[in-house]
Amino acid sequence: MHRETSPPILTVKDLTVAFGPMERPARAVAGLNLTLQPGEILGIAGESGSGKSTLCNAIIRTLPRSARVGGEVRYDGRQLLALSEREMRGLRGSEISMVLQNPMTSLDPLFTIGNQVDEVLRERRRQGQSNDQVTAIGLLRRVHLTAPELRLRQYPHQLSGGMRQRVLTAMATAATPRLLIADEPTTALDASIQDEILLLFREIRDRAGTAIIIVTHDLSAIRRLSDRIIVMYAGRLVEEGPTATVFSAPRHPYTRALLDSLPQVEGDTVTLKAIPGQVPNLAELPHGCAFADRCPVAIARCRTEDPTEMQLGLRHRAFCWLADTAS
Amino acid sequence: MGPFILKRIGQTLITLLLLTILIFTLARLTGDPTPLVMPSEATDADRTFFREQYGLDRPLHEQYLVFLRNILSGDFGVSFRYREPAMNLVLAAIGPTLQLAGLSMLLAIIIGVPLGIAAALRQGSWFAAIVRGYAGLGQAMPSFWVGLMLIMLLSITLPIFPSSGYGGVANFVLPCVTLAFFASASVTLLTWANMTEAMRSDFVQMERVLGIPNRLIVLKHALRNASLPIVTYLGLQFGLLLGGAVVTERVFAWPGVGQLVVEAILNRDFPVVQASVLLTAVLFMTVNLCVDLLYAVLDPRVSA
Amino acid sequence: MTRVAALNASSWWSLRLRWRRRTGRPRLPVLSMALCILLIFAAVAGGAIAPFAPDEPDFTAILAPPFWMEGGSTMHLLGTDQLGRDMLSRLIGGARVSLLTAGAAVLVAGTIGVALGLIAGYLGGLVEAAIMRVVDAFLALPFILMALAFVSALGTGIGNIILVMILTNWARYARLVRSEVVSIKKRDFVLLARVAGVRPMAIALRHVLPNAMTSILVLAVLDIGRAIILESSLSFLGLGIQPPDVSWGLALAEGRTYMSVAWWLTVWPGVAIVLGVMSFNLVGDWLRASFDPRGVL
Amino acid sequence: MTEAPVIEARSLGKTFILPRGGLFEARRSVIAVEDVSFSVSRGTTFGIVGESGSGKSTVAKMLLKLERPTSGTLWAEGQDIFAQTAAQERAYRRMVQTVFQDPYGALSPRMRAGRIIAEPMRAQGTDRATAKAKVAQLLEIVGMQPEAASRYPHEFSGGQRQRIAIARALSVDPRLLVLDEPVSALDVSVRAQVLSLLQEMQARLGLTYIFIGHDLAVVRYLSESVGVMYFGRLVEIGTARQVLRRPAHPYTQRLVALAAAKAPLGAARLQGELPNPLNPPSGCLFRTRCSYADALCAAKRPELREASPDQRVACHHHEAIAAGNKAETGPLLQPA
Repeated sequence: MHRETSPPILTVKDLTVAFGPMERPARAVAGLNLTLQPGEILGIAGESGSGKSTLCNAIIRTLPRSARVGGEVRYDGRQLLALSEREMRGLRGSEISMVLQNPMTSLDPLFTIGNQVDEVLRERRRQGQSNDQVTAIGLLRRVHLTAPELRLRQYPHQLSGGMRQRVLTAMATAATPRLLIADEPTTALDASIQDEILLLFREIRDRAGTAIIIVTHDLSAIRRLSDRIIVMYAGRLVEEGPTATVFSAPRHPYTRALLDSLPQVEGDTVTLKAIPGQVPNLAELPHGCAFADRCPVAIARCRTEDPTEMQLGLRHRAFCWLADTAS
Repeated sequence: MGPFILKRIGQTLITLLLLTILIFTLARLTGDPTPLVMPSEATDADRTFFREQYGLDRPLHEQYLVFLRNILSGDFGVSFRYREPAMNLVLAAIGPTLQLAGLSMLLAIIIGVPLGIAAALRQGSWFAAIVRGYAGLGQAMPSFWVGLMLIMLLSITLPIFPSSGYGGVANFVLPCVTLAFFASASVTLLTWANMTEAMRSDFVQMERVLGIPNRLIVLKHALRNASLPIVTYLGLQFGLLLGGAVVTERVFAWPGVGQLVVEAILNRDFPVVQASVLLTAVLFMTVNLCVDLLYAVLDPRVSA
Repeated sequence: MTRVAALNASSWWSLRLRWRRRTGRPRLPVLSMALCILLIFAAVAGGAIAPFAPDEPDFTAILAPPFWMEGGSTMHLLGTDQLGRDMLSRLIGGARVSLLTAGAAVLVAGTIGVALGLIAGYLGGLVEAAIMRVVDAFLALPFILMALAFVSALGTGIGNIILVMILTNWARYARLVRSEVVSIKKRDFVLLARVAGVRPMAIALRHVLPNAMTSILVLAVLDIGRAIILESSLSFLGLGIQPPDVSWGLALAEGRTYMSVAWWLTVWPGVAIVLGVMSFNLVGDWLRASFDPRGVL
Repeated sequence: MTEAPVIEARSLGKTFILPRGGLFEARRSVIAVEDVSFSVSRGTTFGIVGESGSGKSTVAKMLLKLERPTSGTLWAEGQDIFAQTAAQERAYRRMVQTVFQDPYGALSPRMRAGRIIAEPMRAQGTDRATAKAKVAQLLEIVGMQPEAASRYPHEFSGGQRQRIAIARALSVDPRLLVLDEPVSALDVSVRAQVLSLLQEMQARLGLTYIFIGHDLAVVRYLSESVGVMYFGRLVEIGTARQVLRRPAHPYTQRLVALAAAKAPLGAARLQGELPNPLNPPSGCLFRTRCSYADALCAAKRPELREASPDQRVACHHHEAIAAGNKAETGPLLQPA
């Protein structure tokens, strides 16, 4: 499914998002680079405060007005950060779309599902992104919602969380966007429903070649769905690579620690290793590597110099002074 | 929808019943009305006759039941002053009051809702600061003073509008503006607060990332959601307007319930006071009941 | 019960206020706080700072205009009324009555309302139903009319007016506290206190009340403004404070007759009411904004 | 000698009565918990697994006496906890404590950490000085600085708050801790910290745990025995080793397969969602989502019966499933 040779659909270059006072900014995203190929599924992993949601909102430009954004976000060659709000609105939903974390509150409680799906469809038709053949029922069928005719007449509160997330996904993909961003799309759902939603995302990619960015703290979701993974810590990218490679041979100590902190089952015993300490305050980051204070292998250099990118193989990189030595 | 409304109606009836007890107690607190009503030269026999006629010699709970039976049949007694059934006096006065309150309400909504929406969309701007100032003033200025200032400016210094009276269109201007100024302040702030909250909700964020035009997001989704608490509040606001009307009517010599009740209190005309208070309460509670009905229609979650 | 978002102070408003504090520019809350303190001072100090006694006539200066106008003098800065009484002194005297009635209404009514609301919300069941129906009955009338109903029974004068204000106000506190309690008592930390074996009374006082306190405090401060308006309205109607006591509303009513010749008799008391109400309202808004940065209580 | 179990549930049930739908409609009721029985012996952990709406939190609330069961009984050290005298109830409040899911809601925002931790002790009559000394000691045990006692909840991170909640729960030297999803709201790395802490506490103080969760790996980390709840009923119960490695109920099998981190997406599908609680299916509650369901499942509700020495299961067909479909489920949750 990957078109490695085609130009990337999304390039993020040196993206920085800062909040708070100028003198002591909190950089929720600091100098981040990434590329995304058409039809690729990219997983972004990180704990709360790692900046993964801020990154999504920076791409689709829905950050609060107090955020200061620097760098470049190129979608299909266009610098999104330079577009007017009006031009951006033309892209949202039709070319770049998004599914939010909380399906329970992401639908307007006062209108029927049919009304809200129709509203999106009308807008897509107006933009020439869709035609009369695409109907609300068809959209709901496509996301495997049971009894779609009935659902159209129902209100959001009459649907379960899983059903609502399907409806939202249907609305987000009404016009076959080329990039779909999913911010913690399964966090609020039960395990059995989570898998169904993840499968739906894969189906959308396979059918329409939509590139997908899925942001989650659930490592197993990323492992099973995405082609490539980015691990973020304190606003920085710490490791990037093909999913299988990163999960089997993580090279950044944070990635390793994160994987180790999941319960490991060996025979009859279950073990897990906790990471000591806690996530640093973004406004008071120490010099050097942000993870140094919690890192089991940190050396003196880690506390003085920001680690630079270390190429570790085909499309696998890590920001750690020891990435090529330790294992 | 059924159980919700039935419950509300039940609550309203109980509340009304309690209110009649309250009014009855208040009426008894004032003591024996006999000396007030009877001329000073009346004989003791006359006084006893009066007490017996009005049942004042019976135990309190019996008096209350009589009172309740009478008001249920619309009999609040005869005005001590006008020698007319109190009920008729109130019914005659309620029309002008409703006209005044209703028109002011309309005006307040026409001014307040758009101001509130616009301020919510321009948080932190100069425009929002000005709206805030307007609303702050409107809340702090007592309506009788606004009325007096308007009279001073627009009927004494510049004689444009009549300062008092009822009948012509011009008569409506000053009282309506007075009341609407006060009411529009709260409507503005309420719309502002609820629009701000609605604009922050997840579904608005979702509509944004779906590229839905701003106009639709604001006017269809955010406003409809914000309107639920606004509608509830407008019911209460109507009560405040009725209250404000009492004072405003006094300023502009408007022949409404407010004027009637103040005169009645000054003249210790208790049947009229009781009739005015109870009928206003019924009116107010009916309005709020209708608002709740409307709420159930607006919010599909209530009917489920 | 439907939720009505707070009337005032959006979060952006509060952010602006905070931002101004950092930049050290004069801010509305400081100004209004100062005005509140000034009012309270005027009310307490009263006669000591007023140039004249509020009811002391000066027959040499009847209907004297404010000092900057022709015929005015610096002896009576804001002019005098039809009996030659000094307007400034009357305003200071009025501040005392307004704040006394408003303060009593808020303190006593607040205490009664909070206690009943706490009981209703915490105990629930029949007790709650009974208290809340009584509360509804007291709120079934627009508050001025309710006050008038009480006045008609109790009569006028300062003592009765304070009583009337308490009777018309307590129910609002009860309703607020009850709804706060109902939501707070479902929160985890209250359940945990029950698990810890803390007695119901202690839970109500230690967990529920402190968490409801911010909204109570905000309501109380905003209520002072409302109470000032209520008292002055009653006095204006001739059903509140009676002469020889002074009150802003009463002064307004008395000055009304001379409106076409002596504007200061109606303007000054009005300005006093507006400033008084507004400063308490602003302090209330500011309290609300600082307790709840999201702007909705 | 057989010691009475620390806690024992006998056919525990809870039915919630809903408000009347209309004036003339009958009151509707929802069965949140039905016929749940288990017993937990000293120093062990019993895990309760289920999805949202399975009734597992209602069981926790009944254990904590925050809800009264509508049927069945709960026995703590041989005593019916819903037939206690006031003195007995106070003793029970000392014996059992809890940690909830939400680290933000669990601490009263207007109390300092020290007072929060001391509250259960003070409620049990410990004097101020003793309580204060104990708070310092408890903070150290959960890995925090003693200065933390004078700070307010909003000054702590989620993980720290959960440590404070644990310290508070431990303050009255309870013998039983009811842990209702204590790590679900935490980040992965913090979760590991809190889980290790809980395990350490159990080893050190000989505590008994009831651990409620939806993450099978986490439940397995702490639990010796485990019960799986579906729609208010226990569908499978036994040793964690057996139930989570060789599940016998089709529902448990699906859950276990879903939890296997290395299983490819879609390998185990659990279609459909929980049935409508107002209108539950006849017979076996899981039949609407079960691929083995037949007429018998619709006609008769299965009772728990022995599937192996360490395991009981409520399924009419578990023998057939075990015999015929081993390949499909297999030993899951195994490292590659």
